[in-house]
Amino acid sequence: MAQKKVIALTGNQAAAEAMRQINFDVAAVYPISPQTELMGFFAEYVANGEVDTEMIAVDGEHSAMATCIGAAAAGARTITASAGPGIAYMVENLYVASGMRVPIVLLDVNRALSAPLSIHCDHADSMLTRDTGWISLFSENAQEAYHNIIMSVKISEKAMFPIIVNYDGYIVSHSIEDVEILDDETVRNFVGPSDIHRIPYPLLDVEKPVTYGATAQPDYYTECKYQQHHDFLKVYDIVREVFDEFAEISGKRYDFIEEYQTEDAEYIGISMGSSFGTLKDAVDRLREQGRKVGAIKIRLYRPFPVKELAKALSKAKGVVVLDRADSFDGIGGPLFKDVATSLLATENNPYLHNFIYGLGGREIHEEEFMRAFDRLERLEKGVETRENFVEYLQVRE
Amino acid sequence: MAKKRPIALLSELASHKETFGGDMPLAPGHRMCIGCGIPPIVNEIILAINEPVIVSNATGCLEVTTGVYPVTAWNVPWIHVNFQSAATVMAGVETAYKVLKKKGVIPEDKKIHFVAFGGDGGTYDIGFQALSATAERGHNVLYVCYNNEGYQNTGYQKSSATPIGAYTKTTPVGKARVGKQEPRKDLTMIMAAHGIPYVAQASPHIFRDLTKKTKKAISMPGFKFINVLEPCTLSWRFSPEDTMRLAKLAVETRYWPVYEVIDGKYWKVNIKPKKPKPIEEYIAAQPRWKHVLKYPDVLERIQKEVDEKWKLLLHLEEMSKKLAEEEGVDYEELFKVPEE
Amino acid sequence: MATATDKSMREIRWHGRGGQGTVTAAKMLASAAIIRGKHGQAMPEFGLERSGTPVKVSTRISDHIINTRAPVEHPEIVIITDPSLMFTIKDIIKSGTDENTVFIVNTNFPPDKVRKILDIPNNELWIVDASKIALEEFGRNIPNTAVLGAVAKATGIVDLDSLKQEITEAFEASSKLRALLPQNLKALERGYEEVYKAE
Amino acid sequence: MSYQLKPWHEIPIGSIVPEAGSSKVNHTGSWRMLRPVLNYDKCTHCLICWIFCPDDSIPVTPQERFETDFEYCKGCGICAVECPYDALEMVPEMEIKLKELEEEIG
Repeated sequence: MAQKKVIALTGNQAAAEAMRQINFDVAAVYPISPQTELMGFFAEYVANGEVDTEMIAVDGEHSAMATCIGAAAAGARTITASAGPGIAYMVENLYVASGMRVPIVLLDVNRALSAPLSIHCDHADSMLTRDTGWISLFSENAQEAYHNIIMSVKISEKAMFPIIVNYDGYIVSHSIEDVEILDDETVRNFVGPSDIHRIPYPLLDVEKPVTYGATAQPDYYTECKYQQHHDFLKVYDIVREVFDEFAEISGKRYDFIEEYQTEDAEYIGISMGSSFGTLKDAVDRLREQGRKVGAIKIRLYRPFPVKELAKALSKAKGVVVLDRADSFDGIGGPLFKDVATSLLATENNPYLHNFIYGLGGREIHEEEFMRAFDRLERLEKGVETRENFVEYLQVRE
Repeated sequence: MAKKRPIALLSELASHKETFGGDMPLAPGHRMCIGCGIPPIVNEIILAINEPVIVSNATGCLEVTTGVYPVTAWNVPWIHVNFQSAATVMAGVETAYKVLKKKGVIPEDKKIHFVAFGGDGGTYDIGFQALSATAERGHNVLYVCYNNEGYQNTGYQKSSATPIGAYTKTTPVGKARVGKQEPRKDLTMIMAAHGIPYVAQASPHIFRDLTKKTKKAISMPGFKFINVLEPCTLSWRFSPEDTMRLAKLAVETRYWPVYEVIDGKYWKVNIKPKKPKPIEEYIAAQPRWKHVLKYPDVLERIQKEVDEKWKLLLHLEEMSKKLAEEEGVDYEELFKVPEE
Repeated sequence: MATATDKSMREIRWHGRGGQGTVTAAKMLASAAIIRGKHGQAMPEFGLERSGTPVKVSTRISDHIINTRAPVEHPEIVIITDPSLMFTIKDIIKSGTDENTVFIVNTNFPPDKVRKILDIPNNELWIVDASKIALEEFGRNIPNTAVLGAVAKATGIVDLDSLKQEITEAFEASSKLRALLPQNLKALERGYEEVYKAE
Repeated sequence: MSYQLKPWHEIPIGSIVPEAGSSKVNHTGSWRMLRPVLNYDKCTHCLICWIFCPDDSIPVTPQERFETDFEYCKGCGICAVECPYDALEMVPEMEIKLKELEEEIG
């Protein structure tokens, strides 16, 4: 077991610490709040020679991802980070990275999208990445962000897919909390050393010239995409494997989802990211009132934990999905649709409701989540009615 | 039978071909148009480099016709990400090389060169931001623009490299407007203004010049840029056999001066046609453009642009010589290719 | 204020101005508690601040893991690091407080004036002239370390030694701040000594 | 197209092409309408045609040029235009094909 110590860190500091310990080969950086500070911390490590990383201050997020693809295809261990509009700007290249099957770590310090402009947290940016073929992990706090980044390197390289680690802008990125840090050697042994042959076709192996990014005509495009689809489904096992390996060095065992008081719960709330702690507090308060409620957090967002979620919801009467982004489509938030789809494979048919909350950094209190449970229960019991699956939890009338 | 007289430089380039299993760097079987000028540019450049080369490519003619799944024409490691990123992708590869050398993953004595190719659309327009930034950061990359003065891969739309009066699908010739209204952007000058170690203009027809410029470029650390005119048989609408003839005529009419710039401050015009051919001859050979012969005002604008640019270049050359003298620098020595 | 589910929870809210180190002080308070094995959290509420705009920070300290990420609504302790805020954002400062809320104010005003401005006739009130201390010790109005000393004395949430340790580590880690460490340790101590409880 | 279409599980991951120069399976000679016919008596093996050939269809050694590779030659005619010794002539492919046919039939 590793040496561990507890120190006070912000989410961005914890992420920078993970980056330092991993000692990435290449980091492409471009400033955008609330991610900027992270790369500032990391730049200090570079400036002080505490890492070997070559940091490239590129001209924008589109170039950041293009640079990462070049570096990763060359054979280097590569990372970049962004937020909100920056993620939107790099989306074209996210598809290129996953199609080329290059391992890259992208930190998404979650931020809302314009307009109106907001530098604050919601998950709209991450929802742009959900169909890009990247693995995606959500972090509740700085501790999980730190752990997720360390695990992400290994997951990404084993799966040969790029990976996104999400943590909430400001709420996690700029808040200080107690974080348990592993020692450098343990982390470095866990991720393994740099080597271009970590990937099957490194560009830098000039003796074996390969072509990356060919054009595929209709006779091949489908086969290329089917292979990507097939291999992405293998990611579940790889993530589980890495979670297990990580438990051995850290003593912390993670799963695709985290269940809280769901054993006998009739009504279950589902959220991702930093609001889950608040949701757990809401559950505690309702439990004090004798209500049978529980909560589930989605940690592995892509590929979506369909089976695990269906099992966890198999006894529920009602489920309220708490989305930190809207889809503006009359059906519900992105997470709501994921949850609803997961339930297609289950015997029971719980009542589903969807609330949008926390947009553009709107703070969320346990009382508001308690209200979401109340509404769910009354809808399920037929005491109240609704016009849509989706409602806003916090809006001034 | 005629006596065997191989040109020494071509003989030397031909011997380098063995590195690629006897083929050119760009193997046959690619789907370029009949008579395309791009493959000779690529081959002249890569054959001029006697060490391993990794290539990145912007989306465009060269890219869509050479790496068509499941086969590739490339005999060197090659990567294409998208339209605007050829420079920055290569920056990523080059940085990976640098850091992995530092970490001992790549042997210290392993020398690799990094070349990016983009058309004028991917270089002058959509890729300009990434190009400029990569130049500013000084990555050890040679960027080559094969400039066919328009978006040929999408069927000939105007780019900022398209000259005044030229027909394109987005600048047609009509009653109200005669082709493109604005003069072409001078990207070579803009790149020189970056103050990077080496910037040049070249023509594939003058292979001595282009291969020499390539050798010069790769001998200097940092970002280098070569702008190569590439007459496009398809969109300029001349017969495929005339590609190199037009590449030559562009230089002879001073429409495409071939010159080089060191550190953004020492300029040298490499070829000075003693009796420059009239621009009309060059224009008349291109159905995309020859309608301007009927419009004296447009023709005059074209000639004026060509003459003024030529004069400016000569002045810059003179000024450079004086500057070198003042600084005690050997002007001629600056442009020589160091021994390998 | 201890919450419904965690009796050991201490909830603090800071009001200051951008550029005066309020966010840093709030983080240092949480860090100092973490050094002593407690759980801590400090969450700034960021607007599009530039220097001078009002800043609000929540700090929580507990024996147990802190779940909530909501800002502190009902603070047990309110710390005001810039006295002018008492006039400009009194409603924000007072929101969620009651007669049991403890106020710690950086000001050179006498207590009765502060009570009157904030309309807190019976609350526990501590006063420290932290700006004066800062100006005397290092010539700039960055009162955060002196305020931290006052908080340690007034609340007992953290001990002075933990704060000293935290400040030392934080300042030594920064090439920019290293030279100012002795002055700031002095300010911390003076804040602790000079803060007084109003009648 | 002269390659076998492979099933999805036999293609390298990431749509990467690991066989350099594999485009040689495409015999682009089928595009040709005109054929460069070389007059060996005039050819000096200067190699100018080779450097300008867009389709790598002129086999050379550092000293010598050989017969055009008609598997790939698209018949652009650049070699004929650029040859300083007029050693190449572009002849319609159909004429040659017809002549060959006549010779075969007799």
